[in-house]
Amino acid sequence: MDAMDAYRTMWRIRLFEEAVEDLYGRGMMHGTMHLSIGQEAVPTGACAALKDGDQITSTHRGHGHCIAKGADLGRSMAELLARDNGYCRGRGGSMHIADVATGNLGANGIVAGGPPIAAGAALSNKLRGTDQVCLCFHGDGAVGEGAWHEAMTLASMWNLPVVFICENNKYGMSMSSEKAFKVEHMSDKAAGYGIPGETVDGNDVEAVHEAVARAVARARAGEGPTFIEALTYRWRGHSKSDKNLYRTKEEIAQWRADDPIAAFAAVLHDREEVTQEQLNAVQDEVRTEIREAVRFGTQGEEPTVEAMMAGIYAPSPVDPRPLEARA
Amino acid sequence: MDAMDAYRTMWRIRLFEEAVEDLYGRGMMHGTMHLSIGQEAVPTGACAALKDGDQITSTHRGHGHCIAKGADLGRSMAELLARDNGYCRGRGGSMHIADVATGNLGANGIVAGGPPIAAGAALSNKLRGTDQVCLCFHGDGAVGEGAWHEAMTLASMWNLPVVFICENNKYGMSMSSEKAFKVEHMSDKAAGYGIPGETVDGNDVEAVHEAVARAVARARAGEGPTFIEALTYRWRGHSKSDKNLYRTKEEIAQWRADDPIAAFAAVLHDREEVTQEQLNAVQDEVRTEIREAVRFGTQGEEPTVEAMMAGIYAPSPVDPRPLEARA
Amino acid sequence: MSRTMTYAEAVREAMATAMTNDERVFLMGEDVGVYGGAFGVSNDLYERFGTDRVRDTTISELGIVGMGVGAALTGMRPIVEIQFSDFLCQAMDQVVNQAAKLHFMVGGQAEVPLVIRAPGGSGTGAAAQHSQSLEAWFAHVPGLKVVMPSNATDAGSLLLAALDDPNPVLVLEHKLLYKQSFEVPDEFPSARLGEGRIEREGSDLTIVATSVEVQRSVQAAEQLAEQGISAEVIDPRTIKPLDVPLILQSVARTGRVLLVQEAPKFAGFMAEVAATIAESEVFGDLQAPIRRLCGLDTPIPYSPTLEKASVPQVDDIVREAAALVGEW
Amino acid sequence: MSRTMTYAEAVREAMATAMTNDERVFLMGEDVGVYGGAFGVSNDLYERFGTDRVRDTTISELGIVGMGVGAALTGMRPIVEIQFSDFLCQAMDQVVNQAAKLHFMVGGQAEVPLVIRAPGGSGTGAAAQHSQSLEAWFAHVPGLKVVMPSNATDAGSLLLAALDDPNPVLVLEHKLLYKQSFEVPDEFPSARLGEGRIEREGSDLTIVATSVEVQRSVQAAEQLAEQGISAEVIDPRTIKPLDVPLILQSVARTGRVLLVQEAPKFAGFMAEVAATIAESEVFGDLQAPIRRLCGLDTPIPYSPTLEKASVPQVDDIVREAAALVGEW
Ligand SMILES: Cc1ncc(C[n+]2csc(CCOP(=O)(O)OP(=O)(O)O)c2C)c(N)n1
Ligand SMILES: Cc1ncc(C[n+]2csc(CCOP(=O)(O)OP(=O)(O)O)c2C)c(N)n1
Ligand SMILES: [Mg+2]
Ligand SMILES: [Mg+2]
Repeated sequence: MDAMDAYRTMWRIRLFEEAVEDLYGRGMMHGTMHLSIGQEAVPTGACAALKDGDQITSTHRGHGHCIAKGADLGRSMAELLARDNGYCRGRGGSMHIADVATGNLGANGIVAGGPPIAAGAALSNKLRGTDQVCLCFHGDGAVGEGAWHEAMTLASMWNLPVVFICENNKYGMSMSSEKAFKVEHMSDKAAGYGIPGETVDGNDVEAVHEAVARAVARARAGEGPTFIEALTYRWRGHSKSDKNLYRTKEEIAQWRADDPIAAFAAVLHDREEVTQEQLNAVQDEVRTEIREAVRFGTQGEEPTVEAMMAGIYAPSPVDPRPLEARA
Repeated sequence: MDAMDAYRTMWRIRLFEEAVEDLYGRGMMHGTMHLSIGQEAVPTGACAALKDGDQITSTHRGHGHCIAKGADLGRSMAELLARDNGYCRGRGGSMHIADVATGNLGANGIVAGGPPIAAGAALSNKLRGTDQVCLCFHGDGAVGEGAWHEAMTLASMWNLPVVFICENNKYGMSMSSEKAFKVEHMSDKAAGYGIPGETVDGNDVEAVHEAVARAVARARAGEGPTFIEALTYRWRGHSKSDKNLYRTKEEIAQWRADDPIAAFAAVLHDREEVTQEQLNAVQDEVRTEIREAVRFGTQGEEPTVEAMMAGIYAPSPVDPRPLEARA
Repeated sequence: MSRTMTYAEAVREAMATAMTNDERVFLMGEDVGVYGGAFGVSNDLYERFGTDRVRDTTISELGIVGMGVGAALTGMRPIVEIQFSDFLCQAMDQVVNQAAKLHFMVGGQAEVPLVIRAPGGSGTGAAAQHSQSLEAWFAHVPGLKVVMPSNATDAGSLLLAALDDPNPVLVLEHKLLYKQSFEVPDEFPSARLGEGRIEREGSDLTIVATSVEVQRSVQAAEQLAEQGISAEVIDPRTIKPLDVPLILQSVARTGRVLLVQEAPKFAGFMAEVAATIAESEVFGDLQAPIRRLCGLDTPIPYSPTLEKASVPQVDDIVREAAALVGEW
Repeated sequence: MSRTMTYAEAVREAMATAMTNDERVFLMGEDVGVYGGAFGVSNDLYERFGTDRVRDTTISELGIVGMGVGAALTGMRPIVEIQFSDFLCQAMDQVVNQAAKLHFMVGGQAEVPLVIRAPGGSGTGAAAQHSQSLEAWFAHVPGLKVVMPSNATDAGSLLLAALDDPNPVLVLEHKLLYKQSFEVPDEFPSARLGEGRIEREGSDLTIVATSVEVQRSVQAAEQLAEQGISAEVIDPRTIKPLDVPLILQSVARTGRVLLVQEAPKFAGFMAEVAATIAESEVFGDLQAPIRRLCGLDTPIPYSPTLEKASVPQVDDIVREAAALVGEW
């Protein structure tokens, strides 16, 4: 992992989401919003363990995964602004951003919608005889879904090249994962599927990276799936409707003090001897990128109903013929 | 557990199913057929740990559960014969036999259809403040379903009075559970839900009984669910369509040699000093009961379409009024 | 006497009333407790009734509907909230194969008095997986009843009626209505599942509409009145059982019918209404072909412009109704 | 040249052809390997193509359809077999919220060439959870295509067409047809999804029927011919997209239409066909009300007598058709 790249990625995520929050606040974006501010280290460290051609599946809280996997900020922002130059031409929005060409198989509005798809991509990798690996991001809450269980079961049975990364931010909406799942660590669940499980500090980008890199290497070597739990925290509410009644101000403050970006900046400064100026420069450059992305987005065209209606089905090689044309 | 009662129950199940097999063979019964011959010790030992008012949920392979929970043989046989005097008035058949009055909440044609319902009955027991316990029978194959996982998760979170009994007969249809689930014992999965798991010899009716009795006591004491794996074997094919290609003749022969009824007869004879005559008498009495059940069934009326159509909804306290009668 | 309350408040009040009057009633769902529900419907109920009766669950729709079935079978009257009706997809087995069929399959030995509440509909920018109107599926399932309240009074009355019914009832609420205020009588009038209502009387054509399209149709009818067209608006309130006599009587009178739903047209619920009319004795009274005005046959898009264009708005109803009356 | 084969054999041959010609095609499902599938459809395919391409899964319908989606997204052409179409309930999220919508939601960046095969229908004594005809649900989902082969040739041709399509296609086979033998041409003729067929020509009324009801309708037409009534029978073959022109053209010609399906009537697929006719330009050509003959609005019962009475049989079709022609 290139440390400065990772640092830049974390800022891209943070500032992208701050811009999104601002645009929503000013009524320039609509719909719902799930921000991952505070969780940047997980997608950053995890995606840095992938190589070109590897895939990810993402979640409703997916901006970070998307950016870490290399999505274009402008097309992402344009999508959130519901423009025709967005990744999904304004049809998908935040919960459906995908960049299939680069292996980002998509965010998902459905909790645990991704794990079976990730397992399927991994099966495809295996059948096609490539060494691609699929990385499946999901939340702690997703572990309650049957879909997650079925994906884990099938992936383990077939020893598929997939890595499940549980971003444990302590809550599925308001449900405490500690109360919901009677295990000390979510990673304790891996044993029930006969696969390795590991818990890492999800606010330590290097720790995430190392764990995921090991898991990806295992997967690439044909040794099957791994389940990684990354402990982190979302600073913002679940979405706009959240009044934060299920957690304390103190808890939030405590986790905010453990800012993954600041922590990594300190590491870079103290260990790698990166100067404060260099660090600031990254932040400034990213700020410019984000401003540019917003401009790209706001300048996009409105999508049209005609194009939308033409985009429900992929074109078939043969279409039904008019009655006259039939034998 | 009254040993002679248990012995009788096992014979009831065995001979009931042999009669069913015979009736099918002679074209007197239709539909599909899932026999549990060879597995009699599990429902017998398990249900003997229950008291009146306790509930069970059952499966597609449910004759044994049903009989062990105390169902009337005549009404059961009548149901399989699709008669109006059957438990379900000919509407349900083998896969839907229930005896709700005695707490048998029903067989289920859906693999893992039962576990969420069992958890719900257990929640109801808790909310109503009774000391009832619900016993949930399911197969090894059912563990692959998301429904099973969700039921386990919710039951464990809420510490509900439910006991999950996995009848591990080594296969879900043709899928080997050893190959499907990468754990040494299915009961190893319990830890992932933070509940106790135990594996017992499912062909030893006393071992099953003891394990289930402990679990029922835990549940009654408010200590939550237990997962019990009972190792057993189905002698017959999955259903009529089964050509037994996924298992060897030797394996079948070996398990048939471990006949749970014969084994228990030996225990009764050697330890309890029950004479061979007494044992034979039980078998003879049950044979008479079964003959009587078949007679009861074959003498039942054909169900009518009118009654069926009147039976889709339970009667509402208020019905829509004709137009004239409205304000 | 009447008062003003939102649709969400009406649902909440009906749940509170039911829980107060009947200790068998309880509520279970994702974030229905301290969070108050994704749309604030349950709000403070957990404080009033405690966490035993207002239960936060894991994200496990199949599991919680199944638990509702088990609890209903054994003497309780559960209300299960599904956060978005789209997630009924997760729970289909328990809704369709279990809840709906159990009474039948066991020959009447058991009842499943389970109420499932789930908000449907578009209009909030929630895109394709959070905006569907899936009522047609459930209307096709023998053993279920399906309710679609279009205003706060009905949201209360129909929920209470659903809780009084010994059968599984799916209550499809609408996200856009939750925050809307309505005039509501002091007590929710008692309702009967299967009785529709003439929302507005008229003589030139009959508009049958469901859920959020009812008020759009009424607004359209007001504009049509200015053009000299008198539109009758019918709200079936429950789509299963459907109040066929009410619809046929109106169509016999007006001779023209426009069917309005938010869901995509193809194989939607209004197809059933159209077919029922087309095969009935009022067929001969029709002075124009039956007309449906439905959502476009598309997943709901994210863009607000596209989203709005995807489902019938007031202007669309006015245009179609006018064309229908002008026709033939 | 032609030959005789069963419907199940036709499905198997089409799968074998596709797997031989296209290495991206593979089959996955419960017991599709050594067991040969619950209905013997895949039989020896695992021996011919190996366990990599004929994959036995755990009992996890949601998981395996989801894996099909993931594999389809990344360059494969999976066939997922669901043992009974009733178990699509378990997989609805992946079918409806994922497979059907993905191409749309990502703005066309991806395709989901996934084929799901599932047998529906009653007649085997399998009771309420193993006998449903759920096509109406899927017809209502934008983004899906839905195929219902009514004979062995179509079972082969339409499956191959489905595998050539870049969209998710649900193939609803019928349990009762599997073992039935048909005359089949040496090669499956190429088919287009969305083209129906006139199964039998006639002039007094049009019968539109799906799946197993097609042959029942043809048999009924033969009996009707003896009574001097000439019935045209149309098999839409794909219900989504639906061949509307074919149906309307026939109805315009005959002036009478009987719609026959096995599924319960209320909100079933034939409601859409009825509505389409009722709102079309052929409305004025109708000489009698549209008539539907459908399954009773009941879960499928176990008793063979009740089961048979629950869905349209040949005699029922004859009776309804004769009444329709006698009417007005
Ligand atoms: C099937 C389904 N059920 C419920 C929801 C509503 N929902 C969206 S996000 C969420 C919480 C998810 O929690 P978690 O998996 O921990 O992810 P986090 O939001 O914490 O990132 C819920 C309940 C949904 N989108 N899909
Ligand atoms: C949801 C669902 N999927 C598939 C089936 C078909 N099926 C019926 S029984 C069975 C095997 C069940 O295996 P297991 O749970 O081990 O029970 P056993 O038959 O061994 O008693 C299968 C696949 C079903 N009935 N329901
Ligand atoms: Mg979380
Ligand atoms: Mg088994």
